[in-house]
Amino acid sequence: MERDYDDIPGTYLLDSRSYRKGYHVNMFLMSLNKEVCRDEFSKDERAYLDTFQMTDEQKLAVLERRYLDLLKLGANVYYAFKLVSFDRQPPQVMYGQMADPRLTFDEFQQMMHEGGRPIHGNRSVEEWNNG
Amino acid sequence: MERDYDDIPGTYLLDSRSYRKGYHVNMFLMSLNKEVCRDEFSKDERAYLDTFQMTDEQKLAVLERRYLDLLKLGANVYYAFKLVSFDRQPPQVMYGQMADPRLTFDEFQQMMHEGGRPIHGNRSVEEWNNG
Amino acid sequence: MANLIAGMGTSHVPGLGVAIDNGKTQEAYWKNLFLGLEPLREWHRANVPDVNIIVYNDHATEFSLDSYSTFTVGVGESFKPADEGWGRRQVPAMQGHPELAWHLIESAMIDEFDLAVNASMDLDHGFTVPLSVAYGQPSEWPTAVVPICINVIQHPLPTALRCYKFGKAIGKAVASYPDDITVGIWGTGGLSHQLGGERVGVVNPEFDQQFLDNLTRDPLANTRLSHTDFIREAGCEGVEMIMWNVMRGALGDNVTEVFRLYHVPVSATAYGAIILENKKRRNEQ
Amino acid sequence: MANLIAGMGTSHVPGLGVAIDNGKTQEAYWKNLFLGLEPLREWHRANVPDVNIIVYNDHATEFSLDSYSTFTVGVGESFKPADEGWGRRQVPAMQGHPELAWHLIESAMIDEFDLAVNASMDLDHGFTVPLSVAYGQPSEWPTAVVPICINVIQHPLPTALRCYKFGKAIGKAVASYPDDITVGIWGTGGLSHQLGGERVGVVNPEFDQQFLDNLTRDPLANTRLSHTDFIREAGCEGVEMIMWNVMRGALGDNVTEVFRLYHVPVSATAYGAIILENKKRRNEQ
Ligand SMILES: [Fe+3]
Ligand SMILES: [Fe+3]
Repeated sequence: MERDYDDIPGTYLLDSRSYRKGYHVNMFLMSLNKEVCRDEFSKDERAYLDTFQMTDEQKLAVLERRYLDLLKLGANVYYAFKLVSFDRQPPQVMYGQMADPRLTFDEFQQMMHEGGRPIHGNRSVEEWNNG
Repeated sequence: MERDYDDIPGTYLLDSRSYRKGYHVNMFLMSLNKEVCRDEFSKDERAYLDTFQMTDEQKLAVLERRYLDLLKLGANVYYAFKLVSFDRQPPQVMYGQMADPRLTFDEFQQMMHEGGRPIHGNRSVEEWNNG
Repeated sequence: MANLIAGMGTSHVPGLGVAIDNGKTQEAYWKNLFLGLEPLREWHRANVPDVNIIVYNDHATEFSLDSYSTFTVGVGESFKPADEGWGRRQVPAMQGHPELAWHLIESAMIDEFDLAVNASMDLDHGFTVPLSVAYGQPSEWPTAVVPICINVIQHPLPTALRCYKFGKAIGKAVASYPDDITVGIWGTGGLSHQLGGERVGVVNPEFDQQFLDNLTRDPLANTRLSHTDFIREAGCEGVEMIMWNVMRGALGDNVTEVFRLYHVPVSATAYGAIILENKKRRNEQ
Repeated sequence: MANLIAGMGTSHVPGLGVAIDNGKTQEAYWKNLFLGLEPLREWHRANVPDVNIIVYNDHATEFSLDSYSTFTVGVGESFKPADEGWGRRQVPAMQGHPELAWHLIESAMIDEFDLAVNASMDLDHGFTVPLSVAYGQPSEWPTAVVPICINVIQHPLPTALRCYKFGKAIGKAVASYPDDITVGIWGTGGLSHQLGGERVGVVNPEFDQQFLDNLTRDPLANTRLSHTDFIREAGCEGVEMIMWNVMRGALGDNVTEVFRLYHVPVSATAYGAIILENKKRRNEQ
């Protein structure tokens, strides 16, 4: 079913569609709140992932830390942070990786220092296509 | 704080007052939903109870299966059922024990067969005192 | 457009499940009750919707003092019978209907109902006993379900009126569901019962029958009862009847009562059941 | 009678907590922001209520897809900082105020808010960062708290109007609380931010400043925004601003803005803070 926010570009929110698609990957990410699960995951990432009913595509995206793909496969960004924290990385690494075009840590910091990504031109897919 | 149901006789409901008074005893009772906890409790009832922050009075009432006292000490009847089930007893044993005057299993069944406890005379403490 | 065909109210006393599971329904204690339930089961054989929305309450099984929501809608793909203290009841798993559940949540949230969403809740006797009452012992249940758990244990509870209004919101959501499916709605729990305290075993047939009469003829009368009215008149756990208001609210203003049973005792309670067909549906036929 | 003295809005970006915990507030990245926050901290030093009602959201910490409620009120005696994936934040435990929490629940349920009650939830940065912003690094927090968790992550969310109305119900509950205590209310989260997707890093100062202006001058304007308005204009996570509507709704119709700060960037977000004193209180002095 279509939603009135579907034309907002580059935006992935947790609704009933992504909820169902991303249920197991999000529950995996959620488990990293627990130290005992983080320990399991450190020992053997693949083996730990195999205890969740995730698709292979989702597992690979986790293993390869492809964050944008994770969102496309149903993960929510607040859940995805758990993986960034697990890696002891600053979130800007994830932000830069997801940005289009991609940005390094410094480039992302620079964009934010200059006031962030401007809203003008970023409100709708139509604006993007005409941009 | 008084409530408008405080004058209903022989009735113990779960509200903010009993919630706070009975929090730990109810959480103990709730734990009996889990087989692993039932096993622990079977092995050594007292030792298992000591893992909960219950008062001694509450622990004794559990050990001695004094159900009416349990309600007076903050337990809710739906939680108390877990203990009855643990003992593999029919609920009528608990019902009869709580009734005033006390009823045996057969007496309780008999009262119910005759239509249950009549509402007349049982609506308020005042009716009880005048009964 | 989904079509809400009818509503059922039924008590959900655990003993009923025990009697069915252990083949005791022909024993002296149960015989008359199950004889009385035959027309209800007959109706269910002739009227199997695609989905039943089942309004029930959890009895210190899945939800506890630690975390209790007023209205919880189950969006799981399927649901297991719960371990309530004596192992899981040996009945089939319940297939969910996430599409309808989410549609209902999205619709009712816009109507200012503040719902909880749950994907993993096990379902206790409050849910599984009504299924057995209606469908007996099939190898799998004939319909998908949307479980709606109402807090009727831990005060403050939703008011009787709030429950009725929630039912209205459910009815509206069903009517706007895009797929052409048939839906039933069940309210469970009640009638008179008090399970704890010195007054244990209270039964008030006049109150119960009036409540049943009102369901058909004057549903708003049942929304004017306070929790204290229910507790005083029908016992501490009699307040479960507010769940029948959700069922009634979901139906149209005009209903036809096609079944009623009132029987004392089942365990420490008064057993009641009712089936209300949506009038609109009759006219359409 | 309890007295609601004021409301605060503040973003709750985790980076702020990291900067405070690690003594980085005088570093180049943070210096101007914390200089700007000095008057806010000054106000808090002079205005310590008995209890703060803190409206926040959980970030996949305590609540997950398995079980999510719209409005959850914490009735615990105390609350721990949560492990969000890197161990518990080293800040003092938060003392609850179960009496006020239960009073609020009992009052708002009668007003048809369908609340969830929770005694054991750990509190994540959404809750602990605002405490650090206001009170720095004390050995214990100067006030008790009533945590109110709002679902602003898992759609459908409560509408901006529903949040404002919930605030009204909270204000009414505080006004009818029998004890003579002082109370503050905080809305947290926001302002512009989008943390995921190709559009990550969106900031819309015009929208944010208009939202802040409306809080003081025309709070109902902020209740007419749809979730899609927030998401489109202020980023996917900018929708957290609806929590500020709860804070604003709890205050009276007339408020005095005594502090405002708007600063870009904090991490990937626009930081905003505001303090609104209830006019009634000023007149009484
Ligand atoms: Fe029940
Ligand atoms: Fe947040």
